[in-house]
Amino acid sequence: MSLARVGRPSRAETDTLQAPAASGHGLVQDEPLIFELGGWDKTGVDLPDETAPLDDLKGLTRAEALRLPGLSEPEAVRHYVRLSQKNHAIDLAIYPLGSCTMKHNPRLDEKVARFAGFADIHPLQPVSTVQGALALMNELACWLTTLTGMPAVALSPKAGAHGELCGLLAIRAAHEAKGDARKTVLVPTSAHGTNPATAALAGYGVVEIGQTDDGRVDLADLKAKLHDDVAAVMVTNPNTCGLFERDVLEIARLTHAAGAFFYCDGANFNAIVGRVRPGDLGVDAMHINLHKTFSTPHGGGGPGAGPVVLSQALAKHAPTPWLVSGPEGFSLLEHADGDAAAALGRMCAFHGQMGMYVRALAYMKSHGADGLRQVAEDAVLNANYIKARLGGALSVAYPEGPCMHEALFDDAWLEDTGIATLDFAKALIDEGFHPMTMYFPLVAHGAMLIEPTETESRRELDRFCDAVLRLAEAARAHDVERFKGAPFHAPLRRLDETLAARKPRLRWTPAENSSAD
Amino acid sequence: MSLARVGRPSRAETDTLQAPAASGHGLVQDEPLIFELGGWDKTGVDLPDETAPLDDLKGLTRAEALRLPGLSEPEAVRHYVRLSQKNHAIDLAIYPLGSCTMKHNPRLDEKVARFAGFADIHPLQPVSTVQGALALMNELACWLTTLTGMPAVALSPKAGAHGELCGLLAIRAAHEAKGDARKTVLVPTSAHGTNPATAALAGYGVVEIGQTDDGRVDLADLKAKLHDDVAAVMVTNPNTCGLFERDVLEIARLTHAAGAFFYCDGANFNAIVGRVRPGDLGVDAMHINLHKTFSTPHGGGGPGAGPVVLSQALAKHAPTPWLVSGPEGFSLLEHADGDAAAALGRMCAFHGQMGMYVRALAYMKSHGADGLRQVAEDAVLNANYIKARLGGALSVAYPEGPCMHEALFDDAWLEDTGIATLDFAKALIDEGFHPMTMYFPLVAHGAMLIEPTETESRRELDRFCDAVLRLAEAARAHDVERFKGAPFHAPLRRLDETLAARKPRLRWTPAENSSAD
Amino acid sequence: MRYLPLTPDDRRDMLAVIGATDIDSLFRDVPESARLAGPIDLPRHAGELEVERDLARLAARNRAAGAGPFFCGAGAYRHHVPASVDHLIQRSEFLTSYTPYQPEIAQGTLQSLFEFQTQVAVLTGLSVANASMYDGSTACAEAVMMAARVTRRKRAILSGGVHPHYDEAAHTLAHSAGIETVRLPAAIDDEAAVIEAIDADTACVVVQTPNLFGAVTDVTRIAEAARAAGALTVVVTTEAVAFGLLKSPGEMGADIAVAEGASIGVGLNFGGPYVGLFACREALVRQMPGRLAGETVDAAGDRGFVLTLSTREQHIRRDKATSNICTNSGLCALAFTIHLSLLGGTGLAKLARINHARARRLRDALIGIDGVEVLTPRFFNEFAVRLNADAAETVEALAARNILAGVPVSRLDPGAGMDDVLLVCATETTTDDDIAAFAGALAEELA
Amino acid sequence: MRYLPLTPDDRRDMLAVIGATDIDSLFRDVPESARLAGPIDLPRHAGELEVERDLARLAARNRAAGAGPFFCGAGAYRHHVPASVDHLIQRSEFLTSYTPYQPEIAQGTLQSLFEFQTQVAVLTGLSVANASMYDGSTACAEAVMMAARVTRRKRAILSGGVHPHYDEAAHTLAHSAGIETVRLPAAIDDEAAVIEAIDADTACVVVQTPNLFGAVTDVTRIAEAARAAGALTVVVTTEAVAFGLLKSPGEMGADIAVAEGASIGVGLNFGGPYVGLFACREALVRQMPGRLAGETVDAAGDRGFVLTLSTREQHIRRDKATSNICTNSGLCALAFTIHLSLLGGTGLAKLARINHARARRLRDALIGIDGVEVLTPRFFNEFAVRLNADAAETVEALAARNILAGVPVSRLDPGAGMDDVLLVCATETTTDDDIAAFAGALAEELA
Ligand SMILES: Cc1ncc(COP(=O)(O)O)c(C=O)c1O
Ligand SMILES: Cc1ncc(COP(=O)(O)O)c(C=O)c1O
Repeated sequence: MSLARVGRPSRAETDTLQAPAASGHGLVQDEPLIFELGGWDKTGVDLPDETAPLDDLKGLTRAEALRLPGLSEPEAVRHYVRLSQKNHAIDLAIYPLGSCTMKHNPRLDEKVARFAGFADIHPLQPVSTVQGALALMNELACWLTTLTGMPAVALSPKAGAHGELCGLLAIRAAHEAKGDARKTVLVPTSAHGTNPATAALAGYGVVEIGQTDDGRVDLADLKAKLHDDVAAVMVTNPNTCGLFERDVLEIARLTHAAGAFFYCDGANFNAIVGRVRPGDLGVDAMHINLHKTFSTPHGGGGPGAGPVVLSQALAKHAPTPWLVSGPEGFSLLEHADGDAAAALGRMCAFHGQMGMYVRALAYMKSHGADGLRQVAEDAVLNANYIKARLGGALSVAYPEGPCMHEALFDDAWLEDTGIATLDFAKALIDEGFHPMTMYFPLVAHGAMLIEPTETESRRELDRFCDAVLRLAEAARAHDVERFKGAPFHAPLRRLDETLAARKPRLRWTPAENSSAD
Repeated sequence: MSLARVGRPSRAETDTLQAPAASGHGLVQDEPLIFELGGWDKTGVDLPDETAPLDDLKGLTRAEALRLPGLSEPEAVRHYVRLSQKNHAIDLAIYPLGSCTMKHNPRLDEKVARFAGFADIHPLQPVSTVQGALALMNELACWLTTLTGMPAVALSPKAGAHGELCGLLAIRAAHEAKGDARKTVLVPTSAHGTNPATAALAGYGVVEIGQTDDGRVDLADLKAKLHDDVAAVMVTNPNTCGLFERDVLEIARLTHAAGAFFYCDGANFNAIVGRVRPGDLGVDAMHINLHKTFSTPHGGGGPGAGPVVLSQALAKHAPTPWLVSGPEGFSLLEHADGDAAAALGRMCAFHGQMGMYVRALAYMKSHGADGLRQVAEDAVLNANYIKARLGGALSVAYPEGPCMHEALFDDAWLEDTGIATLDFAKALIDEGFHPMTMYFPLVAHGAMLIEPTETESRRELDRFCDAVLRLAEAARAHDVERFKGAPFHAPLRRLDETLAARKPRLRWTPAENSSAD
Repeated sequence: MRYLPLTPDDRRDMLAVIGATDIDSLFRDVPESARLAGPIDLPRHAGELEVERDLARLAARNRAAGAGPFFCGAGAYRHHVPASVDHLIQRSEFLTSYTPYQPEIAQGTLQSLFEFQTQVAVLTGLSVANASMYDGSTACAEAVMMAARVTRRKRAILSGGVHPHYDEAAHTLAHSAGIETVRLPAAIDDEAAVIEAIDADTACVVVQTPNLFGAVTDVTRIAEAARAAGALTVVVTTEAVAFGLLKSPGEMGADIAVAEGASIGVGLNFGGPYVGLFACREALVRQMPGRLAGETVDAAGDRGFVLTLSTREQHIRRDKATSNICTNSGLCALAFTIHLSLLGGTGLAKLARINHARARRLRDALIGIDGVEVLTPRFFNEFAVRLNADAAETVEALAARNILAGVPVSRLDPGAGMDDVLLVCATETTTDDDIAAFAGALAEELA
Repeated sequence: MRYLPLTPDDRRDMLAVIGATDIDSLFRDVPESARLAGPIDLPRHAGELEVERDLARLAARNRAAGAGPFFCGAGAYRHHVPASVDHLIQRSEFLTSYTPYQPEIAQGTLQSLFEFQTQVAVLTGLSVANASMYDGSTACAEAVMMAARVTRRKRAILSGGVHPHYDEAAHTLAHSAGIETVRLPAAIDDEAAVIEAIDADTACVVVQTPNLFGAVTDVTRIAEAARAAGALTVVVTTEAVAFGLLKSPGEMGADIAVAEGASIGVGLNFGGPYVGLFACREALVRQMPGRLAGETVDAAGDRGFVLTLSTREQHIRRDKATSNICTNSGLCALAFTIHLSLLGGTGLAKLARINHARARRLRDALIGIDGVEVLTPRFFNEFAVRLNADAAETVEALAARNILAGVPVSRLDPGAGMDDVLLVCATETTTDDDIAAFAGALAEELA
């Protein structure tokens, strides 16, 4: 493997007629970058020949033509269809990433989100012309507050982490309103990386809370660290070990007693939706990843949406815009004055992720209260089933008691095999499966975190468990090659991530330039 | 390979929990039949609980429950997404089937065909409520007659073969109207199978016309066979050797002189659209495969549409419905009386393939007269380019002069290699390409017929030609195994078609039964 | 032009490779008199935005079925199709693939056709089904031709309950092959007349259930009479959802069952594309028209599917083929199969009962109106009513009130003397509000 | 329920495998007081048909932009997106995949992100771009934070031409981290004031072009002044189509460029989801927020792509990360990339010129109306006009006539004292008829 190959297509590409072109085999096509397809003067969009003089813009226009390739429509379609086939997807098989809630994405939701009445409206049209959109937001808010048992919700955060930020900023605003400038947020070791990152972004110092042997917040440690500089305690519940925080009421009580607020990371709400209301647990703020629990598609990394439900104490600090209902219909308070004078500010331009609201509402209405409760039950049932089927062969991190929506294993069982969690996971690819989450949460050594979700059939769970068990047998039989070299059957072999980081190539550059480095 | 495996999944499938389930590797999933997924009591459609007594239908209802499996939506989506990935498609790579005109299918056309105003209207709504649909049909008719230079068009035929039938029935009606019951249709040897089949279906005897050494209709043979029992001469132009019938005007003259009609198979209209009007060639009837020239998607075997343009002499025999325009807008003559008294009857229920009309019209409007002319030019250019690039290595069936939209090779060049056309074609699959049409037309020995269409880029043509040339070299080097065993890299190895025909299994049956045979 | 990848440079270079001076030289085989010098007199190319706007304007001039109360049936039925169906059939690999001639890289299409064939066979209660026909009417016409081939007889008897378009399509096709089709007078129930008409020259009887008037018919006695006379029985169904509730053609003794499948997965589409279902007894399979997917194994012994028994077909047998059909209705068959795989037997049965329940509610709402007489005693989701007025005029009057009230028989069969008869239909998409609006408006119109 | 594959039998059998008596026992860690006995008081499950109808009713209560003349911009622009873009992003493999943590089976997403990063870098004229932010406003806020990290200074100066929502989002985020944001008074051109405001504590200046008032600004002099003071220059663009015509931020000396990318590939969506573009000079890359796709090789030496430099990110660096962003706007980035791959540089340049031409036509139509004064001298596709009336009221009056006339400045910045100023915009979707209808109605309203 020579470094010199980086920056050029893996097979020779030239412009001369007779040179061997990149190809493929069977149904798999090799596919160069768009910049290597030769479309420097092409376009795949027909536009009218219409220009005006540019006299108004003298000195303000580009000096040189934009060097971006274009492709005719057939070429562009083929390029992206070919690329797409190199992806795993929930529509292909189980996507057992822990803490990610990769569940089925109904196509009904895609369809309704594309109604012109939702997709083709402008955020700053007169509110009189978007009453249906505001009614939809109101209905979504009603579902979210009812399901969580909380009095208010801020819809606008654009993802889970943005929701965390919104929650912490509301907490900050509440403290500040009382003239109480606290500086610390407590976060358990097992927390998702966004929790400490958000706390830091919101200007707080982060102090970690320890964990008990059974995978929960260590109450003693919490008590020890809770003092009057603590603005908030951030706990994920169910937590990232897939366990319900049994002492959640006590955590809330202690937190409130210390004058702090209880932030709950609701990324794992799927495990309890319809069965437990966070409002009954003493939560002050909780974000909900609509792209997890309420199934808006992950899209290879977003967009998502992260509405935050808020307790009475925090509600008045919700960011603008506020949706208010009056005799003439719905309207928006878009500025932090009047009724919204205590608002923490604005999380983003406009009103948040409308496209996600439509999908999430369609999903909720489809399930209804009964279906959502079943969601939680089936999600938990599926996770416990996986834990039961794999428990004998792998080592369960916290074997005692049931798990919630995900099952956590560590790498104790791999000891002496010479095989690491990473190798095991990559070998799963060769069996036709996407690996589980690895090395997270940090509290379990060589963690493997498996979240099946409720939309996996028993047949698929068995297929998956069978594959894991087959591999576990091979691992015990010291069939090391099968693991170290894996994957062998994916579109690419194992990728060199170290090289990528050591010598970052973050954009395509013309070959002339690349030969220079 | 034991016959006993037929009828059962290729890997064991059982219902017990621990048995190894079917799996896959990398991104490829094995996928059983829907009947093997265990959904006998499931459904993926939520319907209200609402029934009425069945007293009215006593004795008329099913005795037993319908034994059809259902799947939850996640399972069904996954099943068909997995299956889809086992297909080649024009969106993946060139689809060089000769005489099939596999070109890019614009997604705009799919979008507009789904407008509720087209997709959600009933064929028997009052015509006052479907004026837009009738206007669209009228506009399509206008484009088709203008492009072909013919006075009339019957839109309703549902595919090319149905259009052929419509044309021959119009010819029959015209003869019968003159009391002239002719019994024979002349068809060249190189004709597509639908031509003789249609003639027979229309009640005619079929007589073959020979072909000259340069791949055209043998005028002498035509003259010899043209007598007063000949109802029609059916010629494909450009023909299935990819050649333009140079003597087309003479063919038309002779045909008319014999009192017969000149039917032109217009499946290959793509080669000449915008550059040549069949009406200028003396044609009396010609079907147009909207799913070829005008790009409505083939969909794995339809639906298509086969409108037939008709000369003045045949126009009055066009099948119902007739679209007529009057002061109050458009209306339909749906019965063979009044103005439509001479109509040949009705080809099908309702008004034909509306969904295809919308797509084809969107395609035509997008190209315009200038774009369509360019279509023909690029289609012909691409075919000649392939012929030029491959001509040296393969044997061109009719080397003299340019070809039109497709290039025909025979298997002379494979002599002594021990490799047949079929083997060569299957080996192409391993190179990432779909084979060309094989063994058609019958006039070329071991024919390989390649139609690239105008929507292939030069890059893709080169990729394809490079692969063919690589293989040709391997064939000359007697690398027989590579061919006889091919394909090796497809989802399945070569399939046993003989077995399928000898012992037809045309539906799934439960394992209990299948073990009986 | 956005769909054309070649650049002017490509064209120039490629001509050079070919050794041609210009593009015209490649067209030199075209007689000079027929070579057009420039573009034809039609509009020039247009961008997506313009084309989409243009077609949107046309679409807006149609009253979509979903835009108000809607009661049309008569061979085309409005049902809800799950969004996932339309999504899946638009996948490139299904939408933009050809007839699966290369089975090694077409298992997606082939396996789903095999599933389709099995589903159709189960629905119709017959042993084998093909991979689809254009639509129900052409399937019916082909069934008549097939019966004539099987029996070597030249006369088909069609019940007066057969959809007139089906009759005309069968007549048009059969006529030229010298096969006579005899349609009995339009009638809600003509079992006796059909049995009466069967004789030793009869190739087949064609009976529809539910028929044009919505009447559900037990074909058993007709099939027995036909069998006794050496004739085949062809059962036609235009509303495939009815298979969820009613006796199957096979159960009633049919030799061939044909149906319009558009109710499942496809949609109204102003009449097309649709999908014809075609099933028959096993013994007749070699006389069947159309493509067949069959099971086999590959070189490694793994199960796979191929197109088979193609010696029946035009591309092999040419003028001796069982039909000239080539392109059929593959993608609609796929939509049918996906929708039915979602429904399952349970779901289809439930859907059928809902349809029946709504049609009963419609009947109950109309039956009390002065000037309305319900004619069809036993129906599935559609029935005929006699009005005290011209049905076509009534339909026009209601259309002006944004109610699409059904199909007047006179539109399909002007000679039937049924100008006052209207066919009305209700499905799961029909709401109680729709029914109330219709009944109210109809009562006013007829008053 | 149609989305839940488990059957009652499955549930029973699986509980047995687990060794649990019932489902409740799996929830035993939940405090008893918080266990709900039955479903929450919300509607029960509903079929697709009902849900679709329900949402269609809500959608129908909004005036779609395409349903009549439309001139709104102010940070969200209506452009035509080719149908193939929406088709491709709906492919299962893109739509239903996760963040590409397993690169061997995520090359589709990773390669397209690498293409996206390259396109954004070229458009902005900077060396590197990340794999997307939530939207333009949050990208802008992150740019301010990044500038503070890079310069270790705590004050950002925002031009009065910056979109007020962007200012507020930046202020909200920066405030809690102790970073001050100073927005200059709303102004069409405040180059001098910006330069004036820069001092030794300035972490960055934030300048928007085209700015809120549509004014195209050459940032060069500001960037020079900032550089001289050791501050960074952040250039904001809310209308990405402008990159096709105007000088790039990099060309003008920007250190960081952020933009709203929704104009390309995404659509209006009532404000979200959108896609934030974020690019900077190479030297700053390790302070950049967000994901980065990078090139590498696999074990066989073949080129491939991975997420890289993740030591900047929350999942590795936790409270030391450059940002807390995790889920970003991947699918919108893909839509952006596909649309831009279709357009190419040539197409985007042409599109930009058409936008400019239409906006000029709009100006020419409005300029002659009594009571209208055009305020923005040099604009791209949007400009400000002063009316002889309250702009918000005028907009309401025109909305009642089915014309969406633009955005009143008072809606965004009520304190600016610009109640009579209206922002109007034209794009390639604006027709001459639209413009004539608007001009005619506006003249009547103002008369
Ligand atoms: C537990 C937890 N918290 C927070 C987040 C962040 O959510 P988002 O990615 O939507 O910003 C995630 C997402 O992976 C998570 O799993
Ligand atoms: C030359 C020719 N004629 C006729 C046909 C039949 O057309 P269709 O398949 O639309 O019935 C074809 C289709 O393959 C063809 O290639």
